[in-house]
Amino acid sequence: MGFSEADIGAILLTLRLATTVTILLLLFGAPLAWWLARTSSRFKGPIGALIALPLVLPPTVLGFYLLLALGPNGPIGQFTQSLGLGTFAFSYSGLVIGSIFYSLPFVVQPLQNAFDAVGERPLEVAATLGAGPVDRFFSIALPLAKPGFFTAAVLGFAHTVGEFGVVLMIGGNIPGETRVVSVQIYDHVEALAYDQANQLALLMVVFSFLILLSVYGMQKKSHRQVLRFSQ
Amino acid sequence: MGFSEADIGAILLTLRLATTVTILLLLFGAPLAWWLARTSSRFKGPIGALIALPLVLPPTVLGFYLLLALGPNGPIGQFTQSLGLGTFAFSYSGLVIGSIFYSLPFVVQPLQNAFDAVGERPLEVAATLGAGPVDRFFSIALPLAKPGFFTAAVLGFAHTVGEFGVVLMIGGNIPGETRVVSVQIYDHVEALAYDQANQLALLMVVFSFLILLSVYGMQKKSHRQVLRFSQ
Amino acid sequence: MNVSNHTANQISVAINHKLSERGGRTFNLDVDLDLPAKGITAVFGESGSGKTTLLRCIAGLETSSHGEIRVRGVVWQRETDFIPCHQRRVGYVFQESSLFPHLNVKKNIAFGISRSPSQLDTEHYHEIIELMGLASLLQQYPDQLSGGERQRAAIARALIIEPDLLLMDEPLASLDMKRKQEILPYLESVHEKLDVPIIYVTHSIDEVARLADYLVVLEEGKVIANGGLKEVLSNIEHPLHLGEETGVVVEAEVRERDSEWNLIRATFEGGELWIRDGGDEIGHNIRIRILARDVSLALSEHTDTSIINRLRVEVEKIQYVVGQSMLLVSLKAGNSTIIARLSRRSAHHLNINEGMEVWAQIKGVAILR
Amino acid sequence: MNVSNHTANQISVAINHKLSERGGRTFNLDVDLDLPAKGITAVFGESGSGKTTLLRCIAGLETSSHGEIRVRGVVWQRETDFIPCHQRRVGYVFQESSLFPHLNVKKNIAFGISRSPSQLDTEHYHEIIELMGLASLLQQYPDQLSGGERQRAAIARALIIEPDLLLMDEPLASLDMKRKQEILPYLESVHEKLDVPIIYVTHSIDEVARLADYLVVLEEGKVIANGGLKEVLSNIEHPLHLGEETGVVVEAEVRERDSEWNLIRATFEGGELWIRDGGDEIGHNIRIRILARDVSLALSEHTDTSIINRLRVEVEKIQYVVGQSMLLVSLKAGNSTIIARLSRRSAHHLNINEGMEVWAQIKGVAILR
Amino acid sequence: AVASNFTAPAKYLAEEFEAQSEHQVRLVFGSSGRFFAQISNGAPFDLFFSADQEKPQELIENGLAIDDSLFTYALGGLVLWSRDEQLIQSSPAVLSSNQFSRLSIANARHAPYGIAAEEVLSNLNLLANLQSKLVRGENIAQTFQFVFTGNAELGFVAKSQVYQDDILISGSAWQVTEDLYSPIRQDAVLLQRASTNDAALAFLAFVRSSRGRSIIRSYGYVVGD
Ligand SMILES: Nc1ncnc2c1ncn2[C@@H]1O[C@H](COP(=O)(O)OP(=O)(O)OP(=O)(O)O)[C@@H](O)[C@H]1O
Ligand SMILES: Nc1ncnc2c1ncn2[C@@H]1O[C@H](COP(=O)(O)OP(=O)(O)OP(=O)(O)O)[C@@H](O)[C@H]1O
Ligand SMILES: [Mg+2]
Ligand SMILES: [Mg+2]
Repeated sequence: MGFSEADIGAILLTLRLATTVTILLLLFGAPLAWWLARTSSRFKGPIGALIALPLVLPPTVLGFYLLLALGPNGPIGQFTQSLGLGTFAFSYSGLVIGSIFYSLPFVVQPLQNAFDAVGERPLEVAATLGAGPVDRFFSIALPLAKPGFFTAAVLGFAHTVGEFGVVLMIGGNIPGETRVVSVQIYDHVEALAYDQANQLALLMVVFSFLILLSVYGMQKKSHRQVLRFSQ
Repeated sequence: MGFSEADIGAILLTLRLATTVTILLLLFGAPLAWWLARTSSRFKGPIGALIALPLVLPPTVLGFYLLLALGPNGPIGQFTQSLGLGTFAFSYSGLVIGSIFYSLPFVVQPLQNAFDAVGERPLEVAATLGAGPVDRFFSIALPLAKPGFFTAAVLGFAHTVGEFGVVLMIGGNIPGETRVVSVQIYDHVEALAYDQANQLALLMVVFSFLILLSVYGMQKKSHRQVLRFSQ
Repeated sequence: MNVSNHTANQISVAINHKLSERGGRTFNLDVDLDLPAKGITAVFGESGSGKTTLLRCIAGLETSSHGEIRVRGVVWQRETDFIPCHQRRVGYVFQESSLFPHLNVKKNIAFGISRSPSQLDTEHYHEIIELMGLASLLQQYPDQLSGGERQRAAIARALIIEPDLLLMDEPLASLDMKRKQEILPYLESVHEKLDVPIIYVTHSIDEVARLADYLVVLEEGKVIANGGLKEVLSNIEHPLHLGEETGVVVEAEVRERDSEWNLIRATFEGGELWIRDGGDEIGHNIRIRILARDVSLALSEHTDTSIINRLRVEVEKIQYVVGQSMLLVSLKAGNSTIIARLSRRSAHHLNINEGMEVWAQIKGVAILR
Repeated sequence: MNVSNHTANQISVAINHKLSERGGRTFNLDVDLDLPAKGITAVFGESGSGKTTLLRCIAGLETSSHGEIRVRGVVWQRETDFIPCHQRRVGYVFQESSLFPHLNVKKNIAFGISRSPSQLDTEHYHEIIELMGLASLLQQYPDQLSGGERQRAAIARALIIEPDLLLMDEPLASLDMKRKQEILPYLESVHEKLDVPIIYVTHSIDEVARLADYLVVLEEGKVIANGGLKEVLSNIEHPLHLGEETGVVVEAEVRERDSEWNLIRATFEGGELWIRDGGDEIGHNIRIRILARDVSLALSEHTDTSIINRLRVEVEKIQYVVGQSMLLVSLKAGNSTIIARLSRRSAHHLNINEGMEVWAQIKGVAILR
Repeated sequence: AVASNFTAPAKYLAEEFEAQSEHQVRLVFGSSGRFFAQISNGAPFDLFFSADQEKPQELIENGLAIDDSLFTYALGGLVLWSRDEQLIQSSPAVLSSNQFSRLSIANARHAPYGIAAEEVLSNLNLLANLQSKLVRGENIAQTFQFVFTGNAELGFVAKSQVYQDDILISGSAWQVTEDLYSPIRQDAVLLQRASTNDAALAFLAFVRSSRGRSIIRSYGYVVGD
């Protein structure tokens, strides 16, 4: 199969983007999910719903409003400009921001479930052994929620790779910077270059299948019949 | 706010679609997730990965290939034609099929996690009380996995509402049949009718927020500190 | 179903089951037992000896075990035949509370009933609810109960379905003594009234003595002792480390009631004993546990002590145990054996020898019902 | 930190905590206790009496409890001050095994160590590992252990960090007798060697007698008895339903060793006793439990029986208990009280009256170390 | 099926047409590439107003459209536009200045307006220099959005998007002279399944009528013959 240079550039860019976004999402998502799993604050519901919101908005629409927000007159754009960063639309950073926003629920949901499933008892035990809240989070909640992290990472990564609407909207299709694989395939389809589209899509399918498979495999191995605490 | 007749049609169609798809997804997804959670078959990994695949494919691309498959020359199209059903592309049924395919991972993942979290013990206890495998599934696994069902239903419903690429591709944007809200908003945006787009998008945001909120609220209430079995 | 006569009154369990643990250790349960298909068989053994594993194999929860299991002539497992757990008509009380968290107590109990092929007897139901002290807890969810309350509900759930074989994995371990004392009589009456054989795992020799007809002792997955309760307990050469709990069990018949002092007189093969009146009717058989520590020996009969039971016995065998200070003496009282524990110094002082006749003094109050 | 002298040797717990359960029931723990800040305080009570809830309040796990908790003058809780659990320097052994499933035994234990402000003594570490029989299990994960093995690891984990206050919630409930017997001496030596006070919840009066210095009895969330072990146990008017376990605890001093018979002679305020030699050195204090059922009375001294301990005592009080056939007699032996249980018939037969002098016969073998 | 750049005039045409006949028109807007794929797979469309010439031609070759119905319904006008009223002085001068960081054009791979925009830039010898400042919209609508939202200071958009009745609606613009790019011909074609559909034929006729042509023209398109 012959991939054009543009195809290869798109592939590399996609991998870089998805990796960056996944890492950032896990970093931000974990504390958020933790908070959601344990709080009994009345903001829990609204904030949970807010995080889930990108799910229900069509990506292209979401992209359009993100474009407005990131633009020179939008709130985010005003802010980034005031920091001397210029505007983020049509840049890799913009793509990262958009993707984070868009994929957040895919990471927070499984993490929150995993934290829920950890239950109260292990944390109480850890407290009696001198572990403070932050310590408990890192030493108990995180490791016990590990299967949830796998799921979150897969969903986050995958969704960023497959993301399209938002990227199309705020990316501006700049080779090497914002032209990711999904956009490239779309381009091929629109240009009736079905052969090239097929090739790239096949690559994407195979690659995606393989990472999913490896993660599922790992999950299975590391998944010891998790001992649960009776309450 | 004045919604055009077309807008209202799109809204109703969207609700109908999302409801249908969510119900079907829970029906199909639950046994599938159950199987995935409990099997130690070597097909577990590949099938899990296959189900997750729609996540990583850009929706428009996915839609394109679904279109090919459902079309008169595609394998599914050939099959449905041979049954005398015609082709499903550009029809409500086609939309339902496409959405199910696309949203499947969003339902299977949380269900699988929830089933995993049920653990072995309650099922063993049920077996000693005379419950066969199917009985155990309905009387123990399902109720204990209830929080997972909430999550699955929210994600499934939401993702169907927000779905866009697939619907646009295989739905063909036919008013009253396949023109759902996301497509309608897209149309408005494309037609530079930003006002109408904003109105509809706002409605969608508010509505989505409200259902998400109510489901999150319910989840909180019904979520008794789930007693876990020690192994 | 395969029913063959010669095994119709037996539960035969010949099982080999390997558990390979990470870290290289493996545990191998390897037993070949013929147990009576009535009464209570106690399985006794240290922590980690494989008691729970044995029950799981019998229940069909360990699907990879090899061997043969027959319960009253019905094959539960043999070579490639493997009747799954839910078709085994088995009741199981787990070591830890195992109530369904999404059902309240009432529905937990109803879960078993609605799946049981036999008809529920309402009286039986209320009797058990009452006995387990669950009447006021029926609407509670498991997470609203204390550990003991949960276990009581689990016991009721397993009892109520009248299974062909009841497996109990330390069912009383999480209960306090008072509840234990309340539940034990019921387990005894299950024993008498229902024809259901029970395999009862316990750490408590007290429960063994009280309930068991048959005793199996496990060590590291192997059976190290196995037989009728009386024989196993009265064997003083036995390697059971029962310590303070060493003693025998005898069956006796109630002969006389002394209402003034609330005592009954019961006779067994070895003589007669005065026992606190527990309400048993005259002519009934009762079970009496005589702990070795409660038996003292005297060369002559003393009538001015508070010890009311004195038996003329013959010294059968002397066995040293626990350190060097104590010894066990088995005594022949008619056809029964009782065991006395005394200090070596006393034995020397009294010049106890095998074959000698002595008075065994048994504190009446020390006799368990 | 607030240290005030008059409470520096006390643990005061004045707590009111409501648990409202669904189904309308509420449980209210309402206690006001001053406990000694050394030794072992046993908390005894029926299932559901609130023992676990009390420990949780003390540990700071129930954050909505009201009241005041001071441990050796340090305020753990008072009005709006609430020191969170992880700052309380408390050790907690939970009622159910509570090992972290993602850590092997070694790392479970290390978890506490690395968070403890005090330096780990390697010898102490190895001693505990050895004693709990964990050396070969260090690499195992909790799901590879039996219930008892898990609990042993949990006990080691809590012991090893040398907390200011150790809370144990029925730590031995899931252990078999042999392991219990192995662990108990260690708990005793924790008691002696370490200055850490222990609050010990148990169902077993045996453990109470063996370990406790102070006893708290709970019923439905209220304290119904509370005091030094000896006083609480020797009060025969007490509503404790100890049944067979009724008895007293006395402190005695080892005076003489008889190596030939492996016995020691110990004296207490009420006289002297011959006891199986447990290796205690001469001059040491030991604790002896004398069960009421092991004490018989005689009007004259009999020397031809295997009962080696005989004390001249005075009948102090007679109390009817259990049904109508038995009674408890408290006996004055010097300044100590011991209790005998006998049948009413015997009492009548011997014509026992308050103030009368009799011989108390105590089976030497019945004395617990 | 109507190319999205022709959305507004198509709606207006349909309205007028419905007013004067008893036929109903259902319009579907979108990208020509997608319509091509959908028509190839059996989409129930009767007429196809493409944004280019190749796709209708290809459909005819594939036997999905009727050869003799093919005609050019509009010629798109290309405009360099900015929201900033000062930026563009009705000339391409701004393109060689440093007054902007982003220039929005349509994707030349499949959007005719993109091809035209690149032609203009290369004719002005600016293509290479401006390469790093280009952002590409997937279609002309998106290209317009980039400029409209201010994320790109200026861009080559369709005249129909910023002119109404030949008057600039807002911002500043330069109408690119026609010698700088080859004409953007937008062809329409009757699809095979509608070969006997009266309504479709009537609508086509209306579009070609003088009334139809003047409507199209009023949206900034050039209409030939
Ligand atoms: N799932 C398992 N995989 C491997 N080994 C196991 C497993 N479960 C238990 N074991 C091991 O098998 C042995 C027997 O365990 P089992 O639970 O049958 O003991 P037990 O006699 O019931 O002990 P306890 O009285 O503590 O409940 C133990 O050494 C334990 O470590
Ligand atoms: N989370 C809770 N919410 C409401 N009530 C509770 C809760 N946990 C326990 N209870 C109730 O409080 C009472 C005391 O429970 P607790 O667990 O303290 O008893 P316990 O003395 O430790 O019993 P056990 O010996 O069975 O462990 C019980 O009646 C129980 O039903
Ligand atoms: Mg066990
Ligand atoms: Mg408790």
